[in-house]
Parts: sequence; structure tokens; C-alpha cells
Amino acid sequence: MTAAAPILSVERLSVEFLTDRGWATVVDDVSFDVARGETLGLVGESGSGKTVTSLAIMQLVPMPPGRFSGGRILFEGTDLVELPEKGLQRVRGNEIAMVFQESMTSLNPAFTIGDQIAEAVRVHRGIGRRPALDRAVEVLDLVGIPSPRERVHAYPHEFSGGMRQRAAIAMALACEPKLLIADEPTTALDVTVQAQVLTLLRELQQRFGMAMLFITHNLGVVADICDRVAVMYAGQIVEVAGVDALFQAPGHPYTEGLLQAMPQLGRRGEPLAVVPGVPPMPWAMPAGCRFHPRCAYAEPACTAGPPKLDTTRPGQASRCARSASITLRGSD
Amino acid sequence: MNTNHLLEVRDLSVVFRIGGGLLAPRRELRAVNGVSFGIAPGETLAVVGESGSGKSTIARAVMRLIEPASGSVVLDGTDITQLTGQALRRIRPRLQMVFQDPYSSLDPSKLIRDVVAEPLVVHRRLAGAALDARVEQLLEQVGLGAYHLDRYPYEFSGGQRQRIAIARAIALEPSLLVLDEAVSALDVSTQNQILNLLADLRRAHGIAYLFISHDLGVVRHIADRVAVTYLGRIVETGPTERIFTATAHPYTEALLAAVPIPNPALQRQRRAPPLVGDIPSPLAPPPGCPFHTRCPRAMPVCSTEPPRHVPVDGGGTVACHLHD
Amino acid sequence: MPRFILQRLLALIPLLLIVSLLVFSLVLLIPGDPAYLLAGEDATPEEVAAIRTEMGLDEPVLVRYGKWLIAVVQGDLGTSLFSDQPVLDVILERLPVTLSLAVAAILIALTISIPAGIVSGTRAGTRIDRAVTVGSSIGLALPNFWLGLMLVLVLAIWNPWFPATGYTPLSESLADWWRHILLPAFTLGLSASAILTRQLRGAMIEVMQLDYVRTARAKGLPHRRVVAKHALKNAAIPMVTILGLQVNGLLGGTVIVEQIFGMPGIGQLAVASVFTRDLPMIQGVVIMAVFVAVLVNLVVDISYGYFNPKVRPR
Amino acid sequence: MSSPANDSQRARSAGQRFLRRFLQQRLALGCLGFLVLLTLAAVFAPWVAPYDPLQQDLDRVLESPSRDHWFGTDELGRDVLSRTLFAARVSLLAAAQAVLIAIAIGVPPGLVAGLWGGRVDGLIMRATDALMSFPPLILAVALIAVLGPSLTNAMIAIGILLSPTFLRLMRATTMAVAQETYVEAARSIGCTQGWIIRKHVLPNVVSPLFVQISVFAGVAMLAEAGLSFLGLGAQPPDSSWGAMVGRGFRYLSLAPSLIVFPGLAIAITVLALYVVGDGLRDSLGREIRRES
Repeated sequence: MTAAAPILSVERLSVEFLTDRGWATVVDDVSFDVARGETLGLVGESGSGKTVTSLAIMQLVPMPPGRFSGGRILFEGTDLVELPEKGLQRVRGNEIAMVFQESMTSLNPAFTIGDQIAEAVRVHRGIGRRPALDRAVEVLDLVGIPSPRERVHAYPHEFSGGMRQRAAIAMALACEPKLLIADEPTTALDVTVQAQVLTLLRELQQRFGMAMLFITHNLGVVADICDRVAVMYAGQIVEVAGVDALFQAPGHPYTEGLLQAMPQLGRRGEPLAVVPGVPPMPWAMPAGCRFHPRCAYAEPACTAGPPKLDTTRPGQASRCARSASITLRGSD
Repeated sequence: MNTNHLLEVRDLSVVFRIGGGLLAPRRELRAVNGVSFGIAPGETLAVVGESGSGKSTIARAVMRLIEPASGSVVLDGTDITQLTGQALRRIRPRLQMVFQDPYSSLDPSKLIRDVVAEPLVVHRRLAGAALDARVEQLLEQVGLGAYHLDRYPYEFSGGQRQRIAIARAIALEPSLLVLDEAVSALDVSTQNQILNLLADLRRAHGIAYLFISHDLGVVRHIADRVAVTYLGRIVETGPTERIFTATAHPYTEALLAAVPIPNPALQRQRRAPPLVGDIPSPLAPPPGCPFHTRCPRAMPVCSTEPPRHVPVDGGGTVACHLHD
Repeated sequence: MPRFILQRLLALIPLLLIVSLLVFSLVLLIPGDPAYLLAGEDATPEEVAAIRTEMGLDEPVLVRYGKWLIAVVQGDLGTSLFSDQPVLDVILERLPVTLSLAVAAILIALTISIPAGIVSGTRAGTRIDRAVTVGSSIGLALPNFWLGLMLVLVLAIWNPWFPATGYTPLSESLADWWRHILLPAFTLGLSASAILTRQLRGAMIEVMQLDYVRTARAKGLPHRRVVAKHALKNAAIPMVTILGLQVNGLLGGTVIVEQIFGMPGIGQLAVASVFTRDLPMIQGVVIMAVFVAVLVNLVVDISYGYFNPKVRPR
Repeated sequence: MSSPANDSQRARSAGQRFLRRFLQQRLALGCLGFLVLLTLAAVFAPWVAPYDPLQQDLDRVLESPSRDHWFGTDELGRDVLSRTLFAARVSLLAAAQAVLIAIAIGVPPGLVAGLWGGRVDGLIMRATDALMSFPPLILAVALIAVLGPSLTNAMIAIGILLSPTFLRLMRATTMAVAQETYVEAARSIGCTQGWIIRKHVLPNVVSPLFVQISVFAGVAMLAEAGLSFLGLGAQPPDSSWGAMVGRGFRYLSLAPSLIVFPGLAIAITVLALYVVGDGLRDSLGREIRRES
């Protein structure tokens, strides 16, 4: 796909969770690459496994109730699954940083913004309190917080939602990571603030040449910020494609369903497109293709065996047995 | 006053008093500030705005779930802000509401049967076998089978719960349904199922909707008319297509520009510089036009004079000094 | 900060007024004529009349309350019916014993509960967590008087390692004070430590699942630092509240513990006064106990601001 | 997240789900069994006890446990086991009394404060704070000082002391329920205030209260034991476990068994009450239990 070696390579990752009904596979055989400097979107509905995938990369899946059941996560050639905790601590926040959805709860209410940014710098750079705080002021300025020298002493509850998310981004950027994982970073924000944050992320990424794994359920946001997209359904990746290809000519019926369901694309006075039914529960996955009970193109063969994620066109892969024989509608 | 309107809201204001204790001054939060709009029978009016714009407060004030500080809410000639006790309860069936959070809006200790039957029981409409039959019919109307009747809310998904909430809200055959972010908590596919259900119900029963939302895509699809709110005020109203295609207010413009569209090539071209800053605190709203602190086209007058609503070509009104 | 403290102090006024009303109305609760009761069974009518006059029982209730309150505010808690000494003097003489006992008990409770709560809270479900949970349940269920007696039996009578009774002031000898105070303080502090451990464990479990702990880990902080800095400071917020309540409990518990270990403190005085029906003394003890409890809670309240910036004054 | 259950699966009411979860907790179930047995033994003490608890035998005083007297004898040669069994009646009854008093004093104002809020709430909470600022045992001692030492007075005092906890619990849950959207939804369809309280608030606040009762019975039992130990509770010839320890105090070094057994009885019973309380709390479904 990309010429240079990818910075992150997730290979056949599987994660299980203990539920009331036993072990359930919530991330199943997931593989994808993130190239240096690119933004890969990870898209899916709630419960599709996209957040668990991102936490698994950081080795932050709560265990118990979770556990790894297979796969490798290669970051610059090092398998993070095998890395001992000490090594992981050197990677987290330094080489790979993360921004979460809820800036209200993901910042510690008991410490100042500056303290929380500075501590990451101190841990990874081994510098003193003063220079670390100066660095905090620097990154707060970078993310567009006005009068950072004063604001560095503010507590999270003294910031607005948009400012908190900027602060969270500043915290992630403080050590100039090579990869930023952003888990629904704009979902809790108003649209005008979302536009600010997306613009900010785009600018910072270009400036630092950082790679980004952007997790979202919003296809509009995907169109705005991603270079390539991986679509997840029921714990599996069902399609990987360049962002233009995905929107013009999706390769999987589920992607088509998601695109068509965008209300912007509906016509007034006509029913909105829906994917019938609901996603399956992890303990009751359908046999064969997991999407077949909801798929308009399903045929008996789809229940036969699980389809593989096959390359259909250059740069595009789809987990659909019928991808060669059907033509799907894009968003145009 | 438009006499054809089913609901007529005039100069509605809602004030919350917060804080107040020894030595701590009590502060006033004007969540809704002089809001007026009307809804015709069978019409869908969408109230859109970001958080803190007062849109949910408008919904609750219309429902008389909170007391307005001033203004009137007239339903079919009756000002419901003046009603109390029995008289208020008698008018309630005409005006029903569906709430945002499908998880906390159903009493966890009640069977679905009792949840849906409650309005009919409270208003003594039906009893016995007739009640059972009506409840079954209601569930079917919202696309749920009668076998769900003897289950508890915990057994249902968000989308199903929202269907149950709708069944309960239409049980009394209201002429107006207030939908407060009723689909916001749902995944897009489930959201569309509910939106389609609402469209079906409107066709079948001629119910008018007051549709509160922050999602412009959804609003464009479902609404006949739109009212855009900012910091407790309506800044622009008008027919949906006019709002989206011949936008009059700079805030509406910014709002529309901020929503990314699902077309990467187009989106790359149309990216506008986003609005600067955050919504000001409603505890200390800026003087003059509430939007002037973020408005790219603000003039000196905007920070002193509050703009009046003036008519716009294509229908509706706008409150902006650019249009004076 | 001074403004914040002033605010809290002012907020205490209505509280103290209600408290004073409650303490005062203790007299009104006495069935029958309190003067007869207080004078004793074989008192002459003259003695009864004298008590009646001395306590002002002839006047209207509100007037009595007013006079009593003014006297109390001026530090006049009345005279003991039993020893004829001023109540305040007797109490102040005994107060250091009770206070040092309570302080030692709190220190012991914190020394046990903080590590136990952190360890079991961060390792919920493990064997060590279960041991701590069972231990704290037992600590809660043991009656403190019984625990005290068992300690005396084993550590003072069978193995004379500690004195069974008595008290040495801190000002005389630190070592002796410590030897005398250890058993009673442990007896008094054990149930508080059990409650605090449970509280801290629960709070730690909850906090460890919160987003900001995940953020702290995502920053690459070592586990130790995540627990000791990010989790602990937030988990301490509910613990501080509980600590305030426990201080009241401890002050109450001194009644029993001082009795067992023969310590000349306020608690012993309270029990003795019940049997001598020394009502002014009882009222004095209650007022002093509430006063100390309220002061301690004020300190707790103010320290709350350290843990929770949201309640800190701007 | 919930899933559409199988059609064959019958829906269970909150009560049924609660019971099912409770029955799975073996330790709590065992403790409940112990408490039931203890109550039966106390009720039928005249038939179960090996001796008359008041029968003196001055030839055999302060004896250690033996085959004749499993728990030994006291200073008057009375059988400690029999006395412990009879004292169980007093201890259990006293704890129950105190909890009932606490509920009667604490629950109604808690409900009112939670429902009405505002000034009424402020007033009630001020009074509660004042009551809670008293060190509990000292207040109890003071109350007994004026009312006179007796078990009933001790239980009234403990009931008053416990009532703020019930009040606060009731207020907190009521407030939380009253703020739930389903209560607002009920108002929006035109339910009367009385209907909402009866049909929506009460059913959702009783369970958190209910599961606390057994824990508070333990607290009450400890408090009663403490007061009786000081001689301010149960008066002779009645005896509770605490009173037995109080009298045995004098013979601490001569006959430790005098205090060991009644003390153990208290500790084990209170522990059982706590474990049952924890079990009950854990059996409440997530849908009822409040995330704090």
C-alpha cells in the first residue's frame, strides 16, 4: 500500500471480554497499517470494537475483564504486546499519545492543566519542574489557548469544553509523539468547536509530520480529516480504502449502508435509508459473514463461511464474498 | 398573532437562579430570552442550536415542566402558562414529549405494558380489555411486537426504548409532540429508523412536531421550518430550504460551514476558517447582539444595540444589524 | 482563603444555635419536676427550692434559655451539682486526656487504613483484597469495649507488656504516654480504620476506572505514580468526608474506652455524671464535645479544598 | 446495553431478579441462615437453654467452660450459655426496636426533603447536621442521663442517633429518583404529584433503604451493647450481651470466659448482619443501584 515501512502495523489482533455469557470476542482478527504522516480513520457504530482496538494499541485494555487472544501490534518494528510494562511506559505519551472523547472526565480535576501536561514531559524527558512547565506553556500556546502563561495554572473545570479538548491535545503533543491516537475527540463538542479542533489537528499534523489514528462514527468528520479509512463492524474490519475511494465507490455493503444513512443524503419527504436490524451481540455472532442478516445483497453462500478481507482494487480491501459481483452506491 | 397556529409562543423568557447562600451572591441565568415562534397544525418546526443555546429549556417551558419568567405559550387559544392544577392536567394530552436519554426516561421498575398504558390510565381514558388492546396497538404502531409487553425496560436497546417512549407519547393522540434531541443518543441507522417512524406518524395522524436538535443534517431532512438559537435567543427563522440555501444570519452561516459534508473532495475545498472562541457564558451574556464576540462581520453597533427581527426574502426573519 | 474560612465560620452560627437549643432542652426532657430529681430522693423542700432558684426553673423557658445561652457564650457552664466546682474547670482539666486519646486513635486509623485501602482498592478481587475486606468487616463487627478488654487480658494481664489502666500526660513522659495510650487508642481507632479502609477501597476501585486515570497511564506514567498521585488525591475526597464523621464517632467512643482503661477523661466524666445525675456537668460535657467536633469538622471542611479544587474559593 | 432477549425467556420483575442474585451469594445466604437460627434459639430459649438463666449455684462460681457448663459459670454460679441465649432475646429485640425508631424518625422527613427541596430541605438538613455534630455516644449518654437508665431509653437514644443516616439516605435516593427523566416524563403526561410519588418515586427508593436495614441493625446492636456495658442500657434482671460483658468486666482476670462468649456472640451476629447487608446491596441490579 505505502512505500515506506508503516509506523504502526496491527496484525491479526483479537481481544476478548468476560461477559455474563462467558468470553466474547469484541475485536476479532483485526489488521491494518498506519503509514508515517498519514491519518487513518477507524469508523464504526457503537459497540463495533473501534475503541477497544485503540486501547489495545496502547496496551490499556482493562484486564480483567479483557484479555488478548492473539495478534501482534508492531510499532516501528517492536511488538507492543510482548513489550514489558517498563518499555510500554517509555512508548506511551512519548512515541504514541492519545486524546479521548470526554475532555471533562479525561483530565484529572484535582490538578492544574499545566501540572498534567508538565508531568508527561518530566517523565519522558527527565527535566525539572520549571522547564517542564515552560514546555506546557509552549504547547498550550501551540494549540491556541489564549494567555497560556496564566492559563497553565487553571484547573480543568475552569475551562470550557473546547478549551479542555485543546488542553488534552496539548498534553498529547507535549513530547512530540510519532503517532497520535484520537478516540472520538470531537464527538462531545459543538459543531463550531468541532471544526476548530479538526482544523487544529490537521495543522499540527502537517507541522510535525505525525501519523494519526482517528476513531469516529461520523462520516462527515472522516471526509474532513482522514487519508485512508478502515470500517469496523461487529469486531471486524470489513473494509479498508482511501478516503475518496471509500466515499465514491465503497467496497462493502455495510459501508454503503452507513453512507446512505447520512441524513444529508436523504431527500426531503422520502424515508431515510436504514440498515435494517441491529448489530449482533458479541456472544451471538451470526455464522458466515457477520453482516449477512442485515445485508440487502446477501445470498445463501454468505452464511457458508467467514469471508476474508480481500483486496478488490489497488488500495482497497473488502470483507465481502460478493464484492466482485455487486456495484455499490457512494455518496455522490 | 397568527390565528392559524396550533401553538403560539410569545416573548418567552426563562430565568434560572443559581447559587445563593451565605455571602455568595445569587446569580441569574437567562436561559431563554424573549423567544417567539408559532407552529401550524401538522407542521414540524426545528429549533437548532449548540449547547447552552437554551433549546432544551424552550422545550421544557412549552411543556410547562419549568415555569417561564415571562411570556405566553398559547395552545389552540389557551395560554397554558396561566393554567394550574386540574386545568393544566386536562390540556396535557394535547401536548406530549419524548426525551433525549432513552435510558433514564423509562421507569426501570415498570413493565412496558404499564409504561405505555400510564397516560391512558392517568387520564381515565380506557380500562380493562380495551386498554390492553390499545396498548398492543400502540406498540405495533411504533414497530414493536405485542410480545414485548411483559418485559422490563432493561431488556431493550436504546432505539427500542425510544420507540416505547414514542408509543407512550402518542397514546393520548396529541396534536403536538415535543421531541427534545430524541434521536441524538442513537447510532445513525437506528436514528433513521426513528426519524422514519416519526414521519409515518405525522402522515397518519397529522401530529405537529417541535423538533429540538443540534444536528443540522437531520433538521434539514425533517423540518418544515427552522429556528436557529444562540445564547437563549432566536437569531434566525424561516422555511428550511431558505435557511440552508439563502442563509441570512452570520451564525447560521458559520454553523452550516462547520458541519463537514460526506464528500472528501468537496469538503477539502469548502473548509472555511472556523469560528473563533467559545459560546460566552449565559451567566454573563455580551451586550448588544449575543453573537458579536465571535462574529466575523461584527460592526461597532453590534456590541451596543441588540438587533431586531426583520423579515427576510424567501420567508422568516433574522435578527442581525447587517439586515437593518 | 480567609474569606472562605469566615464563610464557614458564619455558617456555623445557625448550626451552633440549633445545637445549643437541643442541649438546653435536655432539661425539659426530664420527666416530672427536675428540681426534685436533681436534689435527690431525700432532699428537704428547702433544698429543692434552692436548686429551683439556682437553676432558674421558676422563670419562663425562653428566658431561661436566653440566660443560659449568654452564660455559656461567656464560658460559664454552671456549677457541678456533685462537686460544686465550676463545670468548665473540671472539663478543661480532663480535656487533654480525651483529645490525646482521640488524636492517637485517628493516627492509628489512618496508618492502617491508607495502605490497606490502596492495596485492596488497586487489586480488587485478588487474595490480598479479600483478606483486607474480611479483616475490615471483622474490625467493624467487633464491639470496641470487648476488644479493649481482650487486649487488656492478653497484653496487660497475661503478658504484662502494657499497663492495664491509667494515664500519663504527654508533658511528663513521651514513652509513658505512648505505653498508656497505645492500647486504648488502638481499641478506639480500629472500627474507624475499618470504615476508612472500606471507603478508600471503594473510592480507589471507582477512581481507577475513570477516564483521567486512563489518560495518566496513556501519558506513560509509572503505575505507582498513577496510583499515588492521580487516583489517591481524588479517592481521598470521599474519605475526608467520612473522616469528619469518624471523628465524632471517636469522641463518642472515648466514653467506653476511658471506662475500660481507667483514663480520667471527658468520657469517664460523662458516665460518672449520669450516675450522680449531675445535669450541668452532662450539659457541659455535651457542649464541649460538640464544640470540639465542630472545630474538627471545620478543619476537615477547609482541607477539602486542598483535595477538590472545585470547592476552592476563587 | 441490553439485548432483545429470547422470546421463550420470561421477563423477570426487579424483585425476582433481586432474589435470584441474592440466592447466588453463598456467604450472605449462610449468614442469613445463622441469623434465622439465632432468632429461633432466642425465641425458644426457655426450651433450648440447658439451665434456668437465673438459677444460682454458689458452689460453682466463676468456672471455666466444662462439659456441664459449656460457656462456664458467672459470679453467682449461673450458666453462661443459658444466660447468653436469653440475652440474645434482649439484644435482638433492642436492635430491631432502635432500627424501627430510626426509620420512623428519619424516613418521612428524608422523603419530604428529597421531594420538595428548597427551603424545607434546607431546614431539615440544618437540623440533621446539628444532630450529626453530636458525638453519638455522648448524646446517647446525655439523653439517658435525663430519661434515666433503661433499655427502652437506650433504644430511643440509639434510634435518634441512627435516624439522620436514614434521613440522608432517603433524601439522597429520593432526590436522585426525582431528577430522573422518567419522573419528568410522568409529569409531562399529566400525572398528579401523589401518583408520581406512589407509582414512580416510592418503588424506586425503597430498595436502597431496604438493603441498609440489616447493616443498621448491626450498628444498633453494637451501640446497645456499648450502652449496656456501661450500665446505661439493659437493667437487671434483664441482661443483654453487652450487659453481660459489663458485669464480667470485674472478673476479667479470674474468669475471662464470662466476657469472651457474650462478646463473641455480639461480634459474630453483627458480622452476619453486615455480610447479609452487603449481599443484599450487591443483589440490587445495576438498574436500581445508584452510581455514586
